[in-house]
Amino acid sequence: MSFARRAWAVTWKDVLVERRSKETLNALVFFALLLLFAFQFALGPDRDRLAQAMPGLLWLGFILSGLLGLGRTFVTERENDCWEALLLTPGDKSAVYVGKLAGNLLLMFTVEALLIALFAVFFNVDLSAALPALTLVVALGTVGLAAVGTLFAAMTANIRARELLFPILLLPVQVPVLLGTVKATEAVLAGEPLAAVAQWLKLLVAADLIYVVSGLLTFDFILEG
Amino acid sequence: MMPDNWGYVAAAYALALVMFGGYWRRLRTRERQLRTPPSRRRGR
Amino acid sequence: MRTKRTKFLAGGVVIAAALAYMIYAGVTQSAVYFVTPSELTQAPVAGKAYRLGGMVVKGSLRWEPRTLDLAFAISDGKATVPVRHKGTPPDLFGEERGAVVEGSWTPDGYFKATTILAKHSEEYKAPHDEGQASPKELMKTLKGPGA
Amino acid sequence: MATASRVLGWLAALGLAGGLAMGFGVAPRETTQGFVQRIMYLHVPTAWVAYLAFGVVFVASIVYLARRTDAADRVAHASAEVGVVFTGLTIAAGSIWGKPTWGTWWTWDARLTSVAVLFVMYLGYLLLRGMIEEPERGARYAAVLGIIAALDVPLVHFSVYWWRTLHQPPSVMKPGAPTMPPVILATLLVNVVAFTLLYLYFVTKRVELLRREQEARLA
Repeated sequence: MSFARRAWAVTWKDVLVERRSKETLNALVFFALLLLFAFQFALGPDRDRLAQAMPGLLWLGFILSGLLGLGRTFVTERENDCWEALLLTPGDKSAVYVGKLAGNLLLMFTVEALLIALFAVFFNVDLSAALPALTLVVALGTVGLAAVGTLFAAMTANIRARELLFPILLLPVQVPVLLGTVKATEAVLAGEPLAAVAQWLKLLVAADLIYVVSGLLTFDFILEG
Repeated sequence: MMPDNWGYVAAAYALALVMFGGYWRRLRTRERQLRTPPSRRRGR
Repeated sequence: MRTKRTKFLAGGVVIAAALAYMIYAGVTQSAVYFVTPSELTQAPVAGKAYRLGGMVVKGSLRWEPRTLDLAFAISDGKATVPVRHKGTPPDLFGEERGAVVEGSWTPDGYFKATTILAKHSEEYKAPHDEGQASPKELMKTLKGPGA
Repeated sequence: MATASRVLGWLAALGLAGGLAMGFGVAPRETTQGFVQRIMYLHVPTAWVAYLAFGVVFVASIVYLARRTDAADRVAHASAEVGVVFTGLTIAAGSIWGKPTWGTWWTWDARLTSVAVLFVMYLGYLLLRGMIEEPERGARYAAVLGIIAALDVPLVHFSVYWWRTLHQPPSVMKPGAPTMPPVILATLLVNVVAFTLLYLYFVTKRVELLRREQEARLA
């Protein structure tokens, strides 16, 4: 089988599992709703303050739901004793990485689109003008987050303190992506053009490239045994 | 002009002494533990 | 084995190129960390949080040790902004030195600082060297991209 | 290895004594900052060693994944541990230097933040090592993390640099002549050499310990 076919098989398997159980997606949507409540209670009804804090809150929501979702990447395989099956995948294991990464991106984009919509409705902000730029910025940030997240999820899958170790390892590494994407989101939501945040976009592109390629190269070593 | 602030300098160098000394002592203790026979190390 | 080798070589080249590009962009980019007095006076927004950087104007510094009221002016050679602060300034803070203040512009026409940070230049001088770093050099430090 | 470590230890002690003597005896009182500038002779060398240590982790991790030699893994492990000690000291000494000169213990300034991120990243590295029981798997995972973390360092550096900065630009590691008188520069260099020797001493000692621990485990 070709590389793309093998990667697609992994993604399709995860999508099927998710479609049948809706376990992760349901939980994440519910979690996103709760986050909205929490932000609303913490910040009160002050519209100006909310608008100022919005980029940060939005990303806080993405990160927290991302940590939950990404951390579960290999849980199905662990729980159903399919880890060995993954190990037995013929040929280059980076196909498994690409497949899992694609599945995670799908999941995160869904949750993010939902969160943005909920934010727009509940906090009564008009995002339509900023939407194309916002999509680009959020997508670039999400790719970086998911690329390292998928790799680290595989790394921590067999460790007892998995839920603890995963964010501890992931968050410091993600500092550049988070800084870049939050700053860019801030500018985009304030109505500035993409050119104003060109340096952050460059950083995000470089970071995404480095993360994805290093994930491809090192995933083999993690799925060795 | 700035006052001497020698207290800050002393604090910084004292901290360095404590940290390096502490790490050195930790290494020494481990070394000694490894030198004792394995039978006695079990109870550690 | 051979394909594996090419994979690592190609991946390594991509990563190295991305890093090199990043470093190139990082060194050439002169980002703005704070607004200068001329930028602030052009369009001050009352209540908005700023970081304001510049030189403390000679003869403008007043400190009342009993009430801890500190007043001075910050300039970048073109415009001057009056600053007020409550608290003890850092030791390195002084007239004709660089400083960055965090705070907000008030409608009453002065900058209300919440934090004062003395910015020192990367010049280190032995006592027998002549004089202080010139104000011009300090301004350069304040603005310089460095890295 | 053990004798090499001992020789390095004595050399480091000698170098540190020389560095202290130069820092407090030979180097003059700096004009703007005064006496407190002498923290620089501690802060700058430890910061250099911190980056050096994590560079060594990076190279040793690659060597381990390519050749699977236990020695490379031990070097990576030891270097990360010693690097964390030096990074912690860099942050603490820098903070103590910052209070009298900038007027604050801590500020989310670029280089302070990036070193702090580095510190947390490698603490996580050591935590991961500690949590995996099988030595071979632990070494493999740690090597992957060491590589990713090291590749991340330039990104962290520039991202926080663009974010905000208060730290003076580097005085030595930049194009053109260093912006300090020769005496201060010489003192700094002596201290850099001394702290590098101290790092090498610690690493060789720790590597030796790790080797013996492994032998004891196998016995």
